[in-house]
Amino acid sequence: MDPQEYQQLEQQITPPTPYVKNVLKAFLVGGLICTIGQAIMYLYIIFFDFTDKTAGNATTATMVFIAAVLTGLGIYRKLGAFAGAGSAVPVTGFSNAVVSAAIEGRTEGMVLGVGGNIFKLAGSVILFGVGSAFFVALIKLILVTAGVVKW
Amino acid sequence: MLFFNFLIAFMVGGIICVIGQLLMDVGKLTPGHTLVTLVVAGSILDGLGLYDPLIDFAGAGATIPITSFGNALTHGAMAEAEKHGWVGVLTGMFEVTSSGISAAIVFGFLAALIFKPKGKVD
Amino acid sequence: MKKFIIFFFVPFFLIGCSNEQIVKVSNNAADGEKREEIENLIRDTKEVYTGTAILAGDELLVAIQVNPWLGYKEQKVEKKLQKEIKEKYPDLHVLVSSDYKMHWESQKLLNEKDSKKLKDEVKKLKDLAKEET
Amino acid sequence: MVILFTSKPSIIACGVAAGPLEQRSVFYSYFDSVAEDERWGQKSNEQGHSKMIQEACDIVMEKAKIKNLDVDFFLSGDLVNQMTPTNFAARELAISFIGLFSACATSVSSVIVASLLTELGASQYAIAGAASQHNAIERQFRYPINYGFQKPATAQWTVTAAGYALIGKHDPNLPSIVAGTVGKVVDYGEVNPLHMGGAMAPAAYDTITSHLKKRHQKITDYDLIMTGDLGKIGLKILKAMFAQSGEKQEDLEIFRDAGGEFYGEDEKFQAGASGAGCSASVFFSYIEQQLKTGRFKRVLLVATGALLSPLSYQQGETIPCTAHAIEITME
Repeated sequence: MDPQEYQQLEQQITPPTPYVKNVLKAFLVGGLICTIGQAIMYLYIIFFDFTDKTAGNATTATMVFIAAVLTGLGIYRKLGAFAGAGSAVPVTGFSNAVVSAAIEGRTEGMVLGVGGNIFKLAGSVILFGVGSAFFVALIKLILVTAGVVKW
Repeated sequence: MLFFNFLIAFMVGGIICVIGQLLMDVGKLTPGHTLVTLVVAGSILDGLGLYDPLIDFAGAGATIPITSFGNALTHGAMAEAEKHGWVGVLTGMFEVTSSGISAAIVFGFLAALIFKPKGKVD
Repeated sequence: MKKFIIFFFVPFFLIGCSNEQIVKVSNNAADGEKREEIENLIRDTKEVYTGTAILAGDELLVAIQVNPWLGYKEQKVEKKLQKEIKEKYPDLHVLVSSDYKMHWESQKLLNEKDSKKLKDEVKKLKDLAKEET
Repeated sequence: MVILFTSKPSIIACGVAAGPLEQRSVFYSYFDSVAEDERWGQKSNEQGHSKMIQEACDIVMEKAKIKNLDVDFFLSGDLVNQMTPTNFAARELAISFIGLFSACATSVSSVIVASLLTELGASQYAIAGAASQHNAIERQFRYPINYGFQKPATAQWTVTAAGYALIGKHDPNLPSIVAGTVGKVVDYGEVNPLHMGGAMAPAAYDTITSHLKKRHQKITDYDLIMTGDLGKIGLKILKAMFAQSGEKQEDLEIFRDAGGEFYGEDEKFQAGASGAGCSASVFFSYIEQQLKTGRFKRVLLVATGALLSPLSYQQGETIPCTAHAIEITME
């Protein structure tokens, strides 16, 4: 049996990815997390001196905090196993990536373990976020300077 | 009417997550690649001036997904670039902040002090 | 699955049909004509479903809530209305805001009788609205 | 390469130590000790891993009523970088030690080496086996334990278990090792580290067919052919490969997989168990005891191993795999 034949056989037997089920789960859980975010945002606006604009940061921080606790308790892992992108894409998933890596590094000490590992998973998100922000701003500036678009 | 704001947040947030799920399942990307793709997408959308209307429309549905992280960073960089021109693109990089990152660092550090990894299945 | 679809699409129709606007202007304003005109200006902005105008001396705060499905136009609607009111009353310090905070707080101010306190509150809200992240 | 052990070294005693989650294993009742704490009271997972290995070896020696000074060789391996848990356990055991790495196939490769040393007369007693600790391994090969990500149906759960066997001179009342096959490294181009069964099945097929051919046997000459940790899906693939090569459907029932059966039908574990401790803990408890009671007369134990590292996977390499087999009989 050559590798190509084998891969055919393997594909026949391997159960297919349940696309529809996964998409539905991601939609429901992702949507629910955002709805909770929306509720927290309204709470901040109603009970504190926050506006639509300024409540965003407080909401994000609160969501991150909740996700950090859930990660520590091992609940976010279960949620992630169920929802896939539904729990990974919201900022709570970013929190999960950072916090889980930090907890894991504890046995190697605060500096080398926690410090060195905390961005093991989330580091690429930060790198590409900052990097693309730089290039997008640069391109926009060039276009504005050339008079193609306005700010 | 408030109900519809929640409904829109739910739907838009859900749809962004679905895009992420499709990137993973159909595009066969790792979670890391998926998140990076979404962050860059958020950044580009902001460059095109489309992310702010999305936030106005969907509220938390647009600010909670990781795409808003790219948006926030790009926003900061562009605001500086608008004010200070070429230098601003660089200094903008030091101005940009994201509450998500700072919060995650602080809580991650605290969690590391409290919790231990446990290999539980359920 | 069918129920699922209905659940998500019925609201589209519901919201598409209801065109009832709730516009309130604070009673404190002495000038009745001004009140009516401001009210009409808000009513003419079709995207708005709730508008609250608080008039305190020369301070005017217009808190609007844009139809959720047209939320993406929020900034434009805000600017348009701001411009309209400004043109009509150049001597007023106007702020049109679609922010939920403004909407929430302005409801409380509708029946505020003390004009001094009202003016302070409006100023405070305007400062809050200008705050960036 | 098939080796015949004419002196038929015997499995004198076995010891299995497992973690708390392994209480859910269908083989639970065969294990010698199950810990309450997945870290064995140690500070780190790796230290707990080491402690677990020591405990399993202590059980082996206790059962055989010997001391560490009586043991000539300690042959073992695990999946952590540079096998430090095994190395540290060897330090405590103070037995001449060779570390072996064949990933999850170490449980059998160590027995082959131990049998060779026994056959050679160099060893009176040799402890052979392998171990894995879930937290330490997952962390190294995949994501932090508390990171939430979706596992496909092909994913397997790394077990926390250590299985060790004491190999000594032939004893007619005990299960004896009559032949062993050292597998080649086979790579059919699988790249998905969450589909180990699919990557390893060809290696198992290759090793089993070579063994049968050299020994002039059919699969039906065995009471059982048990693979290490192909998982439920990997085992199906292996059976399909034998079906394609002309084996009868009813004969394929002879194939079983330790990993696939380990946690029963619990769907939370997806395709089943994996890890070096998976095959070791099943082979050196359940299988050994079934051989002793005479339920099985002749078994072929095929431990499979995926020889990847997180680095090789990230660099886009395919997953090379191997499988080692031992043929054990009971007179």
